[in-house]
Amino acid sequence: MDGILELARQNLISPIILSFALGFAAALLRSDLSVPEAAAKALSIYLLFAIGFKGGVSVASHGIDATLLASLLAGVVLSLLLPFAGFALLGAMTRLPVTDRAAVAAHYGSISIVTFVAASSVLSTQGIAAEGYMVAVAAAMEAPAILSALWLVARAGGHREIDRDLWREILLNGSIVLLVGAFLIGLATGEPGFSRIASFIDAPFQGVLCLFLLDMGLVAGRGLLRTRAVLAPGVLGFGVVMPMLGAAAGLGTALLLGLSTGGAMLLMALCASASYIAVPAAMRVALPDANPAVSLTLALGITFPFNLTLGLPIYLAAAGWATGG
Amino acid sequence: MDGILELARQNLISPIILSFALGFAAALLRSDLSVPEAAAKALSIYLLFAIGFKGGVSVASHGIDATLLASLLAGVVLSLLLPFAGFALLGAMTRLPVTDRAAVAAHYGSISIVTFVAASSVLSTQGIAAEGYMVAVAAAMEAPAILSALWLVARAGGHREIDRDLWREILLNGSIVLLVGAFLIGLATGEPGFSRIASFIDAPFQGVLCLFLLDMGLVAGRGLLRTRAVLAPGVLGFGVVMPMLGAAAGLGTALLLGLSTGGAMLLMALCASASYIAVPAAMRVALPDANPAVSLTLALGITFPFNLTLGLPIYLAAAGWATGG
Amino acid sequence: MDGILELARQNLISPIILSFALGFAAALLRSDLSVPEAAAKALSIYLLFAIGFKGGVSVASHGIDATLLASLLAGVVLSLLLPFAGFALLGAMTRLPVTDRAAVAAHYGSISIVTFVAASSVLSTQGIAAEGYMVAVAAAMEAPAILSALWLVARAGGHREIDRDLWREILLNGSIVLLVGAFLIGLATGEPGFSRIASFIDAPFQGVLCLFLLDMGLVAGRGLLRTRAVLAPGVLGFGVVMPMLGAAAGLGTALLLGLSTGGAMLLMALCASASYIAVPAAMRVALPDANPAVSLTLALGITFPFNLTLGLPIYLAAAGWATGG
Amino acid sequence: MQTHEARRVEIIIEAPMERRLAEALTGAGVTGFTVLPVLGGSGRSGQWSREGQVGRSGMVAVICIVRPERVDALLEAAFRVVERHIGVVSVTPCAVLRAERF
Amino acid sequence: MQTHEARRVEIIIEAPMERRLAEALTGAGVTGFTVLPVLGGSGRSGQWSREGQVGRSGMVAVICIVRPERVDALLEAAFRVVERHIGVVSVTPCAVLRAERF
Amino acid sequence: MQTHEARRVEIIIEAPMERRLAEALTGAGVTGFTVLPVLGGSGRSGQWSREGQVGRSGMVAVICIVRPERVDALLEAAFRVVERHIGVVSVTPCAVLRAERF
Ligand SMILES: Nc1ncnc2c1ncn2[C@@H]1O[C@H](COP(=O)(O)O)[C@@H](O)[C@H]1O
Ligand SMILES: Nc1ncnc2c1ncn2[C@@H]1O[C@H](COP(=O)(O)O)[C@@H](O)[C@H]1O
Ligand SMILES: Nc1ncnc2c1ncn2[C@@H]1O[C@H](COP(=O)(O)O)[C@@H](O)[C@H]1O
Ligand code: NA
Ligand code: NA
Ligand code: NA
Repeated sequence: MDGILELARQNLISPIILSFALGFAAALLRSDLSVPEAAAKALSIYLLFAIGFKGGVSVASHGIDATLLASLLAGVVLSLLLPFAGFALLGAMTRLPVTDRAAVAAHYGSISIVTFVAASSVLSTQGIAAEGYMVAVAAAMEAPAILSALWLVARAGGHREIDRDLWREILLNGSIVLLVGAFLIGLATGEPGFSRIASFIDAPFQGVLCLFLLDMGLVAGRGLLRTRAVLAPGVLGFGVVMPMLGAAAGLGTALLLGLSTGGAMLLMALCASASYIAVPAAMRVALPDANPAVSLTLALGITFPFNLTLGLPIYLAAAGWATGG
Repeated sequence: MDGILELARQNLISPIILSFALGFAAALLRSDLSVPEAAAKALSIYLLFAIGFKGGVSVASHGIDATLLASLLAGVVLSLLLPFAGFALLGAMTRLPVTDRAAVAAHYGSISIVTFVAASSVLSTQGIAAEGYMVAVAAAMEAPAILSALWLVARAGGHREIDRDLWREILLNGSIVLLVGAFLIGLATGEPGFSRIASFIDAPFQGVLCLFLLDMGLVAGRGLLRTRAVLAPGVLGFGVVMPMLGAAAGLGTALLLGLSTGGAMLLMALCASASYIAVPAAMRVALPDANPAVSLTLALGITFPFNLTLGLPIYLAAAGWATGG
Repeated sequence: MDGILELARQNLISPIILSFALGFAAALLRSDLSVPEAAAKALSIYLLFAIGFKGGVSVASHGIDATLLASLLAGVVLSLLLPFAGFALLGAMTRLPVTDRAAVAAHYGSISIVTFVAASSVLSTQGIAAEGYMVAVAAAMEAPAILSALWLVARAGGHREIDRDLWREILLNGSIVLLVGAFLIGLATGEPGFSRIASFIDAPFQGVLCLFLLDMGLVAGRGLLRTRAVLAPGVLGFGVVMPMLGAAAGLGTALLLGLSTGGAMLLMALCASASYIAVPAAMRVALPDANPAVSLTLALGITFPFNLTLGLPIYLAAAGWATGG
Repeated sequence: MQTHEARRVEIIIEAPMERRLAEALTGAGVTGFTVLPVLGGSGRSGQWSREGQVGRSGMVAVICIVRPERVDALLEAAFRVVERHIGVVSVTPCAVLRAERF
Repeated sequence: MQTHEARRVEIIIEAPMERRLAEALTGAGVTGFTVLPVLGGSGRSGQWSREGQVGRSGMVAVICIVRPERVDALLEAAFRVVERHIGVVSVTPCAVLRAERF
Repeated sequence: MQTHEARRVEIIIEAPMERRLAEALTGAGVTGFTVLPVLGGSGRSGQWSREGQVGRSGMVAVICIVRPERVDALLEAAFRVVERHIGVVSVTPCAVLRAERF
């Protein structure tokens, strides 16, 4: 317990978390501080490229682990199943209409790559290694949850057909393609490739992450301000309960797969986190009746800060305890 | 005197100054070279974050100096009083209407953070240390001048009430919040935090500054071209006299406060410089009848290049001489 | 031959080329991955500034070579003459109307600075030095081709006068001004200036290039998809034959000038490459009847990837063989 | 100058639907349209802004200038796309130069 | 298609005044509006461009589609905000789909 | 509110021609105009988008509000610039506040 608290304290005073807090506070104070859309997108391209590339390089140097394929498959299954849990939980905790519940559930089945990055950086601060292919697992978990959400809506009578365009938009979403592509580039070029661009994708990484989290803090804070009205206590509660539930599912799966402590923590972070890039756009196309403000504010305004501050230390402690790391 | 000239020469052939000159020349030649708005804003966010953070880290490691609070207070007072000097000087040197004089005076009471950054980089090239909290002084000096300008207009019969929204816009302006916030983050995380992101906020700093100054040169040059007509000789003269006057006030205050040579030079640079981010937007809201082109062109097209090229070496020499450094 | 193949293989698995391939593939798969316009422009400003600056520093430290002026002149002449070759070749290989042939020819007489950068990076990977002033030659080759194209159209009866504005737009195009300006800054500040900003313009250079090439892959791939219809086999063939022809002209000139192996390879790359920044805008103004899609897709969709993958290794091998390097 | 009667149709639609709208317009025989970026807005689903956003979020404004006789086909095509989505469609009479282009 | 008469009000206003305009519109019962970015322009106070600018400078274009009977309230609210500021307000008659939204 | 009759002229033109258009408009006595960015579009010369572009490519939309009696001079000036170029010119009747500004 002390370990968790000390870890949480260390975690909380990192420049990364404080940058998020700064953005969040600036938004709540209604400061006009803002990051231009193009800059925010450029930062996210940098982060996806860097994290994918480094994952690929790590797999290239440690060799393809026997559990790689099993982990990918497990990721897909988790992403498919977690929305059912989320949908049921929302039914119990809130009065949201079916479509909103399905849309929110899709966000939580999918993953937040920044939460993954933050988890990786907690690990590297603690000097704990993790399977490099977890990046590929992250990519594999982005899309399947969308299908579950559509199925849930269809079952409830709101039949939606997924046309070819939508399939493509879901599977070839920019963030998936960039993450997987960078992973493959890292895999192909390995250490020699990494050393050529390390002073771009590695050295400044933590600093770029600070600016990105500053922006996410701003967006999350503004989102909360704007949608206070629609967020009933049950909805807010879901934003904290669901990540814990997801993390538990992730931990169980990690034990089954035999992942390392670091890998288990990353899988927990993936399951606990909610998408705010790929899924929102897909939901606008596929479930236009769902209120986008609910999902986005929950994912970005409640669950993301929860994971960033309290969640990650808890997941690491749990992973360490369970894997005996 | 030779010292100043040698310093000025060294200063003039630095990549930073030459980048500004390149932008300025490109604009005057009517080249279509331009930096996208989003990129310019991203560069300024980087600079504010980096300079604030480094100031905070410096205070964290050197301890809170006894003169910190006195310096903050002195900064606020200088920012409040300089507009009166500027307003009077404009009355003597130009035929600008009262509202324009007040608006220009507000710009000169406030500060230019890039001038501050350029001054810091002259100091670090010369190996001269300065109080880390001068960043906080810079932040404290951004807003008060606006109040003096509104008071000057009100006294002249053009009553303006400052509504709550305007107060917030002035005090929680994005650049103030970012600078102060980054300062606090640096203060909280100290050297360990700095070492985690130094390769982002420290190593590339001078280079990023080059690109930002390239952009400022472009904007300043284009501004001058567009507003040649409104700039009478008296107005232009003000753009050079006022910074010298401000620098003198800054030097006097620095001696009273007992600042180091570096600190004195930074305070002079702050007093000598004119705002072009926070104040212009506030003036558009509060004094819509003032011609924005006059203030912006003076601040960016005359005073900024003057400070950058001749002003800074003079201020450093004077600070060295007066503090006996 | 084995040398070329090994070089080509090494070249192909570099992060740079693979990033281009990733963007290209994402576009062909119709992924929505995209780089914001402002970010792409910012990347290109960075690359132009860095490459120009480094060229200037290199000339500052190696001294101004006797062949500098001769090379600049040779570059201008090549840029003036290559469009005639291109125009004739297009007449033989395609059925494009005269205006389109002239516009395409202008693109190929001019140069692609990213191809130049990629060539430089192949050289530095192989540890081969090159004349630093080749950057200035690149700048000198950007514009003259435009004049030849206008002359070709005028001769065919479509008289176009070049007004003063157009002259300025051609000669003071942003990319030329930035490249030449940064070169002069590098020349003026030399090694001391370089060391101050090396961690910005040198260390992360290869990584930034990856992201820029990712974007170029996206733009090239989307361009190809959109203009498949207008690209007859003869037009596509031109996109491969013309660079070989240009490279041959470049090699001959390099031998006359007595350039090093590295310099010869860079001159070949310049002659072989086609503009996609400066020339397209000039052509829209001067030859509005020309279809912009043809030139841009040829330059970016065919010739650029050809040069990047096969061309550069071939040019290096040929340069090595011919200069005995 | 010689001008010709036409209609200016402005469709403010969610960015993720842009490609589908473009296809529908092309399908309805619209010869051209222009897409403008949107910074933010407000409506029954609340206020929003594009600042700092990362995903393909927000809205775009699509402008089509068409001959009067094509408006109905255009509106029907556009309506099928916006029908279940948030968005605004407006039609303004206008006059154009170079009618042969529409 | 069934369309309904409406008005398209376009307000080009300084960016620092955007929030005040939004509040005034909401206060006047306007149910929705859309904000478009502006790159630059020219007027009696000279030419300007957003290129390379760092502060909250420049202008934005705010578009409101409203029922005809709401135009007057809207214009009065807008006028109170732009009155002493630079800016342009224009009203165009238009037709809209889905009138229930306005 | 007191409004005055005017015309809203919208010119969608290639970005490299923007400066020439601005000069022509000023030459024709137009007192003001506003330039909006364009993200992409589609026309007889195919589809295009500004995403990822590096050069001064794409189009911009120039909006001028003018008094009715100035429209002809404006159109003639604009036409001389767009004549041989791709681009769209449309004119809509509108009403403006503060007529003294136009
Ligand atoms: N009356 C209107 N005029 C202009 N834009 C509107 C209007 N109503 C809605 N919009 C735009 O459409 C978006 C969604 O509207 P709504 O579906 O009402 O939430 C808003 O955020 C605005 O950008
Ligand atoms: N007649 C007009 N048509 C369109 N936009 C205008 C017009 N007049 C002014 N503007 C816009 O409003 C800004 C300020 O105008 P002004 O107050 O005349 O300087 C200009 O820079 C333009 O962006
Ligand atoms: N009917 C139209 N309505 C709106 N914009 C158009 C129209 N036709 C063309 N455009 C715009 O003008 C550009 C060039 O058109 P075009 O010359 O037909 O290729 C297109 O890409 C669109 O941005
Ligand atoms: Na999840
Ligand atoms: Na000052
Ligand atoms: Na060439």
